[in-house]
Amino acid sequence: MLNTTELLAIPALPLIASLIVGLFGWALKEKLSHSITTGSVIISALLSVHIFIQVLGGASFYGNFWTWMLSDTFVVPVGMMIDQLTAIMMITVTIVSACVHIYTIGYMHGDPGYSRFFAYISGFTFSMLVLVMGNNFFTLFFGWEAVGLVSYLLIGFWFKRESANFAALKAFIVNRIGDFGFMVGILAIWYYFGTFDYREVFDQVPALVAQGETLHFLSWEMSAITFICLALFVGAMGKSGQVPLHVWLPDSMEGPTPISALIHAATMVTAGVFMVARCSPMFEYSETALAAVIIVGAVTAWMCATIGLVQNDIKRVIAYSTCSQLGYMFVACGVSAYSVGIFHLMTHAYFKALLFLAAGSVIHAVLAEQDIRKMGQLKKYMPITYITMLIAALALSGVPPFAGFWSKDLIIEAVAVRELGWIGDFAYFAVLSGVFMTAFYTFRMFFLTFHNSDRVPAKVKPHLHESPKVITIPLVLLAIGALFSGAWGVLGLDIANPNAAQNFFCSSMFVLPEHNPLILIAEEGHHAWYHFLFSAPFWLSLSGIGLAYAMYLRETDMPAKLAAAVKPVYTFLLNKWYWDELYAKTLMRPAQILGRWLWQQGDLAMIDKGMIHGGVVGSVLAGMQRMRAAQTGYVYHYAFAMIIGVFAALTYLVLKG
Amino acid sequence: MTPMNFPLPNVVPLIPEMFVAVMAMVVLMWDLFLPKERKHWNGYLAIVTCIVAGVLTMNVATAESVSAFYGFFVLDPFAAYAKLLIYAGTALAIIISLDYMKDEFGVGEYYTLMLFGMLGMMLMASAPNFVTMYLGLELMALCTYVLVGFQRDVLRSSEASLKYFILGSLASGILLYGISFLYGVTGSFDFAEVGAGLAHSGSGARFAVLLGLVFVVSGLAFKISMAPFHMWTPDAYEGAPTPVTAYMSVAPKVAGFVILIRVLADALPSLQVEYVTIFTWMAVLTMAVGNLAAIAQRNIKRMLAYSTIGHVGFIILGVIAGNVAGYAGVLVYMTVYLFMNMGIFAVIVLMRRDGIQGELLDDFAGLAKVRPGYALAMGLYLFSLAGIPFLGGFWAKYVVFIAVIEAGHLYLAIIALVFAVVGAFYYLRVVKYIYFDDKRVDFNFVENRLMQATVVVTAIAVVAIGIYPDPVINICKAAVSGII
Amino acid sequence: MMELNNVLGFPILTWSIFLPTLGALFIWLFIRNESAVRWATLGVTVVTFLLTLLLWKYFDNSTAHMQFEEFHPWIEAFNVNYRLGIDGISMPFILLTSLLTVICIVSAWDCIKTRVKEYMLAFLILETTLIGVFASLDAILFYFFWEAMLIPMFLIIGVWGGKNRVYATIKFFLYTLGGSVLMLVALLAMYFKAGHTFDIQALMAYPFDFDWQFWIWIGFFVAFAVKVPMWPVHTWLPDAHTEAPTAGSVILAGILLKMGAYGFLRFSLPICPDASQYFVPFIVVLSLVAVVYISLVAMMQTDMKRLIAYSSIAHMGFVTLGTFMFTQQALEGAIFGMISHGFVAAALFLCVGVLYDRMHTREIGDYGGVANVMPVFAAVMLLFCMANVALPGASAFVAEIMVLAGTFSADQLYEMVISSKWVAVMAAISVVLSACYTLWMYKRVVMGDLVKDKVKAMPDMSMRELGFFAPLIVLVLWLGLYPLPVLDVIHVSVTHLIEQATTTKLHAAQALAQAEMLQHAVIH
Amino acid sequence: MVTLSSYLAVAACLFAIGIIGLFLNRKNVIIILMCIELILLAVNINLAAFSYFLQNLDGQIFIFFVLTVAASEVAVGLAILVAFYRNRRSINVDDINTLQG
Repeated sequence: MLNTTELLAIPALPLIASLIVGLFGWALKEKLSHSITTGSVIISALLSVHIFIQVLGGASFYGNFWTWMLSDTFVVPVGMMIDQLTAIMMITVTIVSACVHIYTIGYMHGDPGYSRFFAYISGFTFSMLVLVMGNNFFTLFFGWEAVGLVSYLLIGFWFKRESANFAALKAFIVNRIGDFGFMVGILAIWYYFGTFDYREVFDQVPALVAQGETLHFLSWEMSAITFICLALFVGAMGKSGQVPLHVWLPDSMEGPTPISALIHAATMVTAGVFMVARCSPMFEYSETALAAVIIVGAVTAWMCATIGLVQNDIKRVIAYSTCSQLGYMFVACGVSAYSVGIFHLMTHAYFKALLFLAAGSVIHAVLAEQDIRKMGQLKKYMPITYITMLIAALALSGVPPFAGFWSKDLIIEAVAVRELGWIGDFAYFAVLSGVFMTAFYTFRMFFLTFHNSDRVPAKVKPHLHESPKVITIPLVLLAIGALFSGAWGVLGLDIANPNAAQNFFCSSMFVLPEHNPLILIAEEGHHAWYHFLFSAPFWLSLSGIGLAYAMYLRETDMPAKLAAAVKPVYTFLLNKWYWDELYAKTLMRPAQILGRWLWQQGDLAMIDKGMIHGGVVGSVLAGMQRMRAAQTGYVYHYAFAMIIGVFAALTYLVLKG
Repeated sequence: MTPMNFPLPNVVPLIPEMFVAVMAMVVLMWDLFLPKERKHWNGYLAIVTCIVAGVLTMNVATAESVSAFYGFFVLDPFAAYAKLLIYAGTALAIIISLDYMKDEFGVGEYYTLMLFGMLGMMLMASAPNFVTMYLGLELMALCTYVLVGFQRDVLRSSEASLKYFILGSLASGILLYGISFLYGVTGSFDFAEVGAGLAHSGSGARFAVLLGLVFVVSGLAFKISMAPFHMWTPDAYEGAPTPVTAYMSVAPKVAGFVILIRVLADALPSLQVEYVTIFTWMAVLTMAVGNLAAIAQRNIKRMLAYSTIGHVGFIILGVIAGNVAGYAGVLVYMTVYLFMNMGIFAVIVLMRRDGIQGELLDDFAGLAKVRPGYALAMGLYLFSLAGIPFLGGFWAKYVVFIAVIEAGHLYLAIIALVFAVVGAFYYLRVVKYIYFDDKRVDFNFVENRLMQATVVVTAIAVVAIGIYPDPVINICKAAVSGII
Repeated sequence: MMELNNVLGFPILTWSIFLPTLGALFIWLFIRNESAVRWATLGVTVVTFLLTLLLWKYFDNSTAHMQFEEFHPWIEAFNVNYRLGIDGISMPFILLTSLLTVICIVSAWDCIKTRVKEYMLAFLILETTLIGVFASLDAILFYFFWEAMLIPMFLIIGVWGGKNRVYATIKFFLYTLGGSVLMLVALLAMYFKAGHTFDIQALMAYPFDFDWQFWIWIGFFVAFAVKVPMWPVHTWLPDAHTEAPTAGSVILAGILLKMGAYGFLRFSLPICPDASQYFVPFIVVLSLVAVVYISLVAMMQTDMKRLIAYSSIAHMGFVTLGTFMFTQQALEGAIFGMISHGFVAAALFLCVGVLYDRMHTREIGDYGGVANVMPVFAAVMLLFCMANVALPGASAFVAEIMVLAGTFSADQLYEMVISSKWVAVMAAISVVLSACYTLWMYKRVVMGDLVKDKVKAMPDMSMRELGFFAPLIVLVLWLGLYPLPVLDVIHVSVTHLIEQATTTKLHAAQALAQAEMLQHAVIH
Repeated sequence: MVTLSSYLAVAACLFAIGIIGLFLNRKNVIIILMCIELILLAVNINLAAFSYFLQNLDGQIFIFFVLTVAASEVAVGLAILVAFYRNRRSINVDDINTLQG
């Protein structure tokens, strides 16, 4: 068993730091603010590593701390579960977070919201840790929403910028759409299993599947487990920026760059993958859900890669790359290679955070310019940034022996070995072509930034310099991760090993034997170290890099020509497949029009004017007019009314008998 | 030859009536000897008369029903309680008059007429037969005709009076015509005997009976302003001097309801099905007329006239119910109504200024800022009239509604409640003027301690009855228990 | 004849109810100075709050019986009695009322400049009526307080309200009055049917046959639906909220709306269980309309208060949905939702009030970039906006998820046209919609650059303002993270209520009818 | 032998004439007063007839009350009329219309 206090300290430290800095930030000096938060997160990271080492040794933890909600059978505890999956997430989160904290000290220096920013990112670290460390779906959901909140706050960090505010709102609402699914999933879990606890739920899954529980909606029928998995997956799609809920992720780049690195690349957006992996005992029993995961992942991986090809904003390129890589992770989960998905998550966290932080370093240097067309030849000004970014780019492109290679290669192989019909074929095509595109756009961005011609505006020129140590140290730290985490995963943790006893992950994720791609890979003997030489991805990524080299370093007029030649396609990609416009036209505008219509026509016209003023008040007023009109003031009319009254009554009674 | 038996009639139950009659004449005589600036002493004398009459009534009344003058007069708890209400109504109206009538010509006659009118109502309340009823009714009516037209130089006052007179006479004629048929069928004017006679009347007399019923009921309905016999009410209320309006709005209604209940319960019980049918229609019509037409009014007196009509529509539910709770409900309602209405009129008169008389709703605008006390009292009266709880008006409605539901007329209760909501609107509108609006014209209040005390007392009564209505309800129940 | 069933040995409910009135009388008669009036009012409300805290302290969570009962004959002629008592369902509302009144008084401290004394008196009277509603165990007493509440509220909106206050307040008054008269008819009708009693517990126990239940239920429904308010009788609420002074909106949203749902819990469900079951689809449809339709309408509002008012309607849609699901979670969620909404909506209205006090406009378009000059306010408002969106950690989440859970599992109990699972799914759309309208408003008001001169001059919140937000912040978070103390209070009573609401009265009614027929036959 | 119904018929006719005259007449208020007298006369005839045929004196006694009251009524009525005439300078029925609505 692990030490409870130590476990509690890991999320608690950032929380306390965040609260202190958040509530009293106005009174704290910059130095104190960042010392408190950064210090606490570093301690958290160290503790996480300690925990991880213990977990490597076979330790685990499972326990509840208190009851959050309770109503009859609706029991919501707050508890922790530490296993391999959690442990690897913990170190990833805390280490990246610690690097980002340090980086932020330099990056945000002098910003009026300095301590606020630190409060947010510490708070984020806490939330993310809750998300990964919880032992039930509610704790997961709590962290899930909390990270969403912090993400909202951080995207809108520069709240003076209209675009940032809009992006924040968009991110929150799109995430809420995902949360809607997640919530429904949780409800269904409670309904069918009567508990939220991971272990208890997972233990009951086979029984539920055996019962053949189904759900009906009008004439449509699906099995309960599929419903649950799909609903949960909707949540994952929202958080992890999968098509069609990916639109918020590129826009979230409005936030400060450290945030893009921490939240929108390394940690939060991968929560969806984590969730699917965590729920592997459920997904495994639903072919439909797995197919949905593969399709969504593959579509995202491919589509976002195509968009990334033409973007000019350095952060947006990386953002689309993030979407695309998340797609890879989902594809991995979809083909039941959960451990590989998580492995890619981890490597991706390091190299993508590095990529972002390096990009941030560049942006910092060129005075907040993000357009890669206005950069170039920065290599000579910022060597450390250049080298670290190169490492990250190679890792992302999947060039051995960098981290990305190990994980991405495994994913592609896993897709390749599973016999999944057209879905499998499509996924394989998507991930393979994705590799090529990834390599191309990464190096397009890289070459345009650091090589190519010098297009930096003259007034920015004097400011060009290498970033201070506080920024470069995290880059170097992450570069180590980007270099070695892949190899460490395959060679150290033995992630590709189908044998549960040796594979680091196998006891924390459940895979049906007939689904397990690792077994197939092992059978085909693909795990030999030189194997990559005989596989497509390696060559595809090299050719991608080569093409980028050719187009942006050799034939520099080619990109323009090419763009002109396939203008419709180019425009289509440049406009991100018109997703935003589609949503604006089909969802936002109609919702607004409908809302206004319901208000004006429904509430004001129909209910107020029609029913209340027209109907009730109108008839009252009409009656009033009639009554007034009867009161003519002429005495003979009055007398007549009396006589009529008398005779009417008499007639009535006589006729009635 | 047997010796002539000539016992002295039992005059004890009539002592209050006699006292009032005497005092009315005393006021008239005393007036001749009073200097002009002390004419209002007449008013004090009249108030004292009412109070003493009340004390006398309480002393002579017993729990039993006492009959006198060979069955031409009856004093039972029902009559006694009604008389107390009548005294209270008259006394409050006189208090309201004190300042208002100060400068009018012939003040002495004014109080005399009020007392005689009150005497008429007292007779009505105690009438066990049609003759007494008719005399009381005419005495009351003739006095009120004159009172309405008391401001002889004001056109609308004399016009109101004329209208009231013409229609009132017509109503009397209708009533008498009906009485004549009931007499024809049963050979008696005594309620109980008529009741017994009708119960045994053959089918051949059916038409005459129905004729009598309808005409009698119509004649009485006129007095309590039920639609369609209500049309004199707004005009008479508006034209009459405000204290007279106050006087007319409560006391004659009490007398009217009492006599109506007596006639229905004693003389026409065998025709209950028929009269309930008529009253049901008339009640609905009355509620509609009163509550709807009131919305349009800008003159508060006219509005209160319609409001009275509306309330009559509610009160009549108690009559329709025809059970103890219903009749008690009528008394409870009248009791509460007495306080609410008299209070409002007191405030209206207090606001009287040179030329303008606090009659238009606009005159009330911003009252709350100038005189929060009056505003509070007005608010209480108005909410009470609207039937909102913790005020007496709620229980008044409650009692008649529960009675009518008990009698099985649930739909009537629902209709009535709907009209109660409509009615709430125009009371709220007055509250709006008082509380929400800003002052539009300058206020120039009459400072009269007695009237201010009236306001305070009525307001407290409205709240007190609202919070603890039990005594009033119990007394009223006890009062009516004898007549069923 | 006073009967007490009370561990405390003194009539605490009576004191809680009438202490504010006594205070009002005292202030009315003896205090002239405006600031003394303020302090005295605050004192009275605080003491009342402390008194109601005793209720919580001595409340027995383990029983569904009424506690702190008091009995005194009131109107013997109609068997109307002064009968008080609380159970787990009503107790939280009494605390909510007494707390929010304190906050209202503080919030109105400087904002109300005209007729301060009358304002304070109105609030004290209002508190009496509100606590009275929740403590009454006699139907007529309930109705008495229920209607009496209209008078102070009418004045509060009408005298201290905004531009269009007269229309709003009269609309509010007539709507509510119109709704509740039918309840009175239903009560009176039941009185005769159930053997001349207005005792709510006796009425709960009396076996009404289905026809009776049907009509009684409708009578109640009209009254409660107007108060909740449910679509389509909700249109008074946006107007009333918009025009009311801040504290008026707070009370309106915080407590008045709850009276309607409380009425469902106290009357409709236990007295007419069969009719309630019968009407479930109807309520479900109206609730879903409230959630979806009203949320869309809320999104398009340009007036902050109106937006929050619509959001209140949408949230109350959740409450009504939960109320009629007859599951432990849904009902507890509904009750908890009311409490939570009491704090959250109140706080949001207070937020608007803070802005209104500075700029005297409620139009969203007149603001923008408030965060630049009022960072503390921005943080506070963000917290409550997020609570309104029902983010976990805020009390609203607990309520919402419990209602959804209860709804999701409700079809274990009975068949419906479509499974209650899908009802829950549709209701969950509010997760998205509430975020849309709340955060869009937040974005337009608080975020953005400073461009408007008027906004630039706005000072941040004062300590007084922070002072009345502080308890709300604490409560919203506390109830969001650790709702058990409140849920514990509710549990047993809700279980009892469900038992009442799901036990059909029809068999007993039939037996009773047969017995009566038999008796009839014997007599003749 | 004149039957009861004959008397009643005569009374009814008088009553009807009185009523109809009351609201058909748009000219003179005096005529209204006369109509009212007619109505009361009809009542008296009724009472007298019933009294005779029922062999009951009560009716005839009542007639005296009615007559007395009618007399005073006319007196009051004329007085009011005079007051009205002084204000309005007309006794035209159509002119009694300032109060309405």
